[in-house]
Amino acid sequence: ASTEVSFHTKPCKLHKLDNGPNTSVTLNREDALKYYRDMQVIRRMESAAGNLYKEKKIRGFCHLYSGQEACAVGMKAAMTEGDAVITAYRCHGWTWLLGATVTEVLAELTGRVAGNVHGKGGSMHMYTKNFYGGNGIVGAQQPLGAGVALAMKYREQKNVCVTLYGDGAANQGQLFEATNMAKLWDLPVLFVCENNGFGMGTTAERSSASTEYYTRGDYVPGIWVDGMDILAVREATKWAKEYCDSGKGPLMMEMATYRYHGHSMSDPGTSYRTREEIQEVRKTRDPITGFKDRIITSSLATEEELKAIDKEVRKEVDEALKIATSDGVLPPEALYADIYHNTPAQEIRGATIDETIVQPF
Amino acid sequence: ASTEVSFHTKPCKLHKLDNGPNTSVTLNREDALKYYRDMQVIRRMESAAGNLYKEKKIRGFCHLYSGQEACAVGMKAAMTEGDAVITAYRCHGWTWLLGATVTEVLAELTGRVAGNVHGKGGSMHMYTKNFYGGNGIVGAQQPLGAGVALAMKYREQKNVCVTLYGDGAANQGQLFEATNMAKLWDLPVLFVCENNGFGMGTTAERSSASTEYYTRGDYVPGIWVDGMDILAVREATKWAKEYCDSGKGPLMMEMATYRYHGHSMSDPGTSYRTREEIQEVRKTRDPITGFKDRIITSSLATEEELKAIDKEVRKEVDEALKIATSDGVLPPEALYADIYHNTPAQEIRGATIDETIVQPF
Amino acid sequence: STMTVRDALNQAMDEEIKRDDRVFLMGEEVAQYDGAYKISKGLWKKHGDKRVVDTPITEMGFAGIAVGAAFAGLRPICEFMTFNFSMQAIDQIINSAAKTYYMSAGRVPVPIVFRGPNGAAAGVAAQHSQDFSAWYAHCPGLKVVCPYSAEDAKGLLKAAIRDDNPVVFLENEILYGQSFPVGDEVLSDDFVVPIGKAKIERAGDHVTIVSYSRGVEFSLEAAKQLEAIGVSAEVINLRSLRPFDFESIRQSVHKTHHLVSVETGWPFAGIGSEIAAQVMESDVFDQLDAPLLRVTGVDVPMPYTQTLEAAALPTAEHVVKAVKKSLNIA
Amino acid sequence: STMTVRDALNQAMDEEIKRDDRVFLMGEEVAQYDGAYKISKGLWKKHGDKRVVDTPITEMGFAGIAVGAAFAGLRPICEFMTFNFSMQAIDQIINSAAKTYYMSAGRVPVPIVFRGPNGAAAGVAAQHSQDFSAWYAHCPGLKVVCPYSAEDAKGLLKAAIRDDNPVVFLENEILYGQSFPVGDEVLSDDFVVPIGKAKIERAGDHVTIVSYSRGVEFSLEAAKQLEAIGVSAEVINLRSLRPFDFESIRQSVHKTHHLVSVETGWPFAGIGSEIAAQVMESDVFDQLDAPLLRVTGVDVPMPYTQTLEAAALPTAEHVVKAVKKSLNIA
Ligand SMILES: Cc1ncc(C[n+]2csc(CCOP(=O)(O)OP(=O)(O)O)c2C)c(N)n1
Ligand SMILES: Cc1ncc(C[n+]2csc(CCOP(=O)(O)OP(=O)(O)O)c2C)c(N)n1
Ligand SMILES: [Mg+2]
Ligand SMILES: [Mg+2]
Repeated sequence: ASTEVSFHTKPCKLHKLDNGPNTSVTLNREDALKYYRDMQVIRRMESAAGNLYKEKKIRGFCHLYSGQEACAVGMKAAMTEGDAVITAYRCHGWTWLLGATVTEVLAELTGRVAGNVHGKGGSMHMYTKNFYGGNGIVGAQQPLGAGVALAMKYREQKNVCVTLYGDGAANQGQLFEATNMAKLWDLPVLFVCENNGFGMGTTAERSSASTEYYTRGDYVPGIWVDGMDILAVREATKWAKEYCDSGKGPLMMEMATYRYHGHSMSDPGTSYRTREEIQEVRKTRDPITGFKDRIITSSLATEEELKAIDKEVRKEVDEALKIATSDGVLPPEALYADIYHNTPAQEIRGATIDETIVQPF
Repeated sequence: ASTEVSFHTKPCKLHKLDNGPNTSVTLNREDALKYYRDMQVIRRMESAAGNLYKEKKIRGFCHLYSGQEACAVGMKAAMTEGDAVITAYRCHGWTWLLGATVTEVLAELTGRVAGNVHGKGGSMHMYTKNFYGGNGIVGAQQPLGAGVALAMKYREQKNVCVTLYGDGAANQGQLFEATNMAKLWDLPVLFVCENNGFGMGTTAERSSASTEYYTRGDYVPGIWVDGMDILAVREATKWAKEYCDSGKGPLMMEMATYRYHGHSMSDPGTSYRTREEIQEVRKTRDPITGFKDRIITSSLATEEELKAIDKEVRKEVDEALKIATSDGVLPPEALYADIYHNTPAQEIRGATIDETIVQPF
Repeated sequence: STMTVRDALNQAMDEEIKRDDRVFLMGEEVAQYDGAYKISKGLWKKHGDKRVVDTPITEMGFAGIAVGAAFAGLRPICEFMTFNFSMQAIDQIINSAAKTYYMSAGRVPVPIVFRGPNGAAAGVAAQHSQDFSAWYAHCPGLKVVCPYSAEDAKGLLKAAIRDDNPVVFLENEILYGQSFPVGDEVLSDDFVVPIGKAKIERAGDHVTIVSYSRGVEFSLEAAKQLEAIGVSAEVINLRSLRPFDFESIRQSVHKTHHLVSVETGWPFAGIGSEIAAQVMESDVFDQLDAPLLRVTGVDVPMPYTQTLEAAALPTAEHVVKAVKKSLNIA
Repeated sequence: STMTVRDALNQAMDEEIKRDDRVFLMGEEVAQYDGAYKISKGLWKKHGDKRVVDTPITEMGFAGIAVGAAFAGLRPICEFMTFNFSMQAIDQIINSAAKTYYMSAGRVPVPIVFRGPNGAAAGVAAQHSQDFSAWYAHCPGLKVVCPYSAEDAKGLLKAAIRDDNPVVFLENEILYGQSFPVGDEVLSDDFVVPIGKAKIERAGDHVTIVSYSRGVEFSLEAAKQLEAIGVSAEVINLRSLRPFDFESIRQSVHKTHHLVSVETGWPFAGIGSEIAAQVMESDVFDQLDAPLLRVTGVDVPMPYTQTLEAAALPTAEHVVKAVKKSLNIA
């Protein structure tokens, strides 16, 4: 087996930049296996979530990340200690990548105590150290991410805040406002548009007068990245981090990717695109299949090794599933907890005056 | 005396455009006198307002337009029947240009019945046919103006909505959102940034990561116009209207101009710029003095004729002043009126339950 | 016959778009996708791009555009996918829509409807479950309408669209799929329910239960349970919060002498609070044999997990309990 | 000695910025211009660019940035030039700041203060005169503080900055310039007034007048006028609306048996409404010899012209009138 191999990635398109990330990237065996595994965990975990939803064990919304794995895993691979991430509601994969277990993610979806936030947040609201959610309001995370970056600069950390949003969210005025301040103050923020082609049932073309999302920071430089190629993503993110570290302020990144499922599980996702389109992407551009082929062909790993990983991943997810469907739920008193931090117990009014309760903790 | 003369204007800077307005413009005598008069009325009216404020006859805010007259008068000169205007709180000049009398403007400032809205709106809230205010919330007028343009397109009118905002307001996310929709739907809206160099005490450079406001529609074409030259403004606006009329959708315009007074009358306006800077602009770039010189030099008008106009204008403003300081105020019942249109009289609660009143009209 | 609230809303818009060529619908996913909750199903196919307009996800912008269009004489129906997202646009609703008629001393009417689901749906957690009734009802210049049944939905939405003022029209996602019996008149394309009048959903003698939107469901359920124990409850469906029909409450309490308010929103400075104050400041106070009791949402952000979510919302049982307390029966 | 509210707020921020290097102030014109209302006068000169930050006019954006910085462990003071402009940012205040601690089951505290003048200033008309007390107080997850005097302003702002939760701090532009006597302890840089406790501004026996912010001024004026006719009024300054110190009201009414609420905001679902409801639902109800009466702003958008503006707001005379009605004296 090889230990390190070079690959070529699609070149990044550049906006207001003279040069961009390398198109020649190297990959070692250890990383190859790790990236493969990480993407598979997310894929499997999301499939499990989809099934739980169909079994009505997940309520409300359930936005799956399947198809977009290379974006998260590739960016994470380039992140360093102290870097932060914030995204919208499509957050399961990121929550796991930033330190939660599969059990914590799935149990959050089923609303159990073992969940990342014990069932209080559900699909859209999960958090870990340096991961600021899971935000349900389209666009709100854009200035929030810039704010996290402000804190980094304030503390003179050499870190970035990866601030993710979709092609639909890219039209939110908050992005324009946050970009302006990020540039005025040279905040170390990467504004990353995961362009999966649709905002719910609306194609990018119908929501955005310009779909060149990497240019939409206007005076802020940007790069377009093949978001289906984890190596392109990793390389671009490394480059972007260096850009920020050198004090140049924010950078826009567009990750060209695709979402396999409907917007949320209740959307069949086939009224605004054809089944064939989805199949075509799965066949020709799938981030996991593509990567698998590459690492096998280049002898970084064998089919068997990857199968072993698949098996391991399946087991991990299955075990998580068990807990996610059997664990208990928070006791009723928890309804009244977590309203205020470091505050003496308050009286909280219930549905009637007689159900008023002094906060339990 | 000449009857028509050609002048050269500073060329417009262009963004995403191959050609722009002519730099050679013609002016006839009639228009020359009218523009001069219009600019003088605004200048005098604003001076009167400034004095009323100092005499404490105007309350709250009072944002003067002095220095920016060429923008409004030049744009108005290019407008045609049915075109609409919306602006922010710096609206006295526009209100007058779009049909209100000087009396109506000044009496509104002093809160009298003769005021444009009988004292209900004050300095920031005046309206006439096709003039949608006078809006106190920075940026709110940007989508509102696009909405007026939507109505024009809906009704298949060949008109534009001139939507004005300042260099400070240019950073509002609402502009980004409105621009996107205006472009998606090809709305006939001119987004006009009156760049007077400051948003309150903040220079354009400190509020805006890019101060090239005519480019900040990104994918929407834009032109930079010398906003101190009424002929440049008129020509550019004519050209812009043709652009919209041809169905191409929105256009950004930046008018480079200057504000002589403080932001509002309570701001001395000298802590963030020098008195010399203001004097320098007054001496070298004043829109009225400049225009006056031009039309005298080119024999379109004589010094005496202009003096006669000045006198007439002074008289008009003085007479308006008289009414504005002597007219009555609305009766107390008016407090309860104008809440709902075409609605049966409602009970409106007063400061106590016993002052609850059935709406008088 | 019966009709769902969803169909009633759809019919109301369909008829009004047809009736008045100034009326159009705009919002996220309202056209080609038939609406996130399918309220506008079929309308785009039928009325086309001009009358049913998909917008980008930019609430402040498209609400502002809608208000501007209303300034200029159109009659937009501006859908928020849910009212939670109206917070991004609320400045345009309050400062531009609600205040302009007053500021302009009547020169600029603003005929516009802001509509969409309000309050808690199922399992959507804190950011997607807020109830904005009290906020909007607080503000003069708006009319605030809150339908419960299919009849309400159709008649009040048509009234709202025909109204020359900004109307905030608060629907409820959980009610969308519910069927209600409707009389033939409701099917007519001239069926309009006037804004500002409450409806006695059920007459009764012993206690007045006043509610709106989904609270009416709990109240009616409670009334049934109460009937079983010999308590005759009158249930008032407010239908609109501004104007507020206190007169209907007054008349009812003159008969029943007991009053319970029911809402799903947060208690503090809510609709029940306002009823309490109006009771205090009127002759209703002297008519009461027991103080008003409120049934409300619990004073916490909405949790996700089902048990806690259920515990965060009022139920018929709470209403029964409050009524019993008011009547001092075990 | 005496101190203006402006100086009190300035001192509070100055001291807290010095005390804790995570505290910083951001907002429009707060730095180089010394604040639109000069509340931050001298702070930029003294503490520099990092601690006192001028923002562009983009409320939603900078409020979001401030909240994000709080997520990440800083302690921002986010100034709105006036709270009217907080409507553009209110989604960030409610959905991002107020709900995150709950949604995250306590993982992400959000220590941030949103402050600025709230309610009517003089002559600024409808879009610049809204009072947001009831809106913010409606929402769990926030603390809502409303100082009246210089003592309040200093002690409560310091408490708010030190608080680990999102605090909405509602000032009043007309009070900024007013001087109040202050004890020496107020001048100390450790003077903190705990959030959640009301203050008896004036003890009395015959009637309880409960108010906050500028309403306290009218209430105290009224109390003086009432004294002249032999009525001894107790005036309660709420100081905070969430948490809400109903206990202080309860105790007072147990003594006085009469209650009047005073606020400058709109009446419908306001703070007075909530007091009415809490009275009804507690033993205070039985203590009352007359129903609660509200004194509020008039239920209209704010007009510009002076006479109407004055008529749109409550005065000491209204308070006197309400008290007399409550006590049934001519
Ligand atoms: C302010 C706001 N408006 C609307 C919604 C409803 N909504 C949730 S996700 C979504 C589509 C977002 O699309 P995009 O940004 O492309 O992200 P993707 O779902 O493709 O990841 C919409 C309209 C919301 N949550 N918040
Ligand atoms: C949303 C909002 N934020 C803040 C303000 C306060 N404010 C009024 S005018 C102004 C400055 C605007 O500057 P600019 O857009 O350049 O217009 P100019 O005053 O120069 O005409 C500010 C901050 C406001 N009215 N609305
Ligand atoms: Mg998308
Ligand atoms: Mg300016």
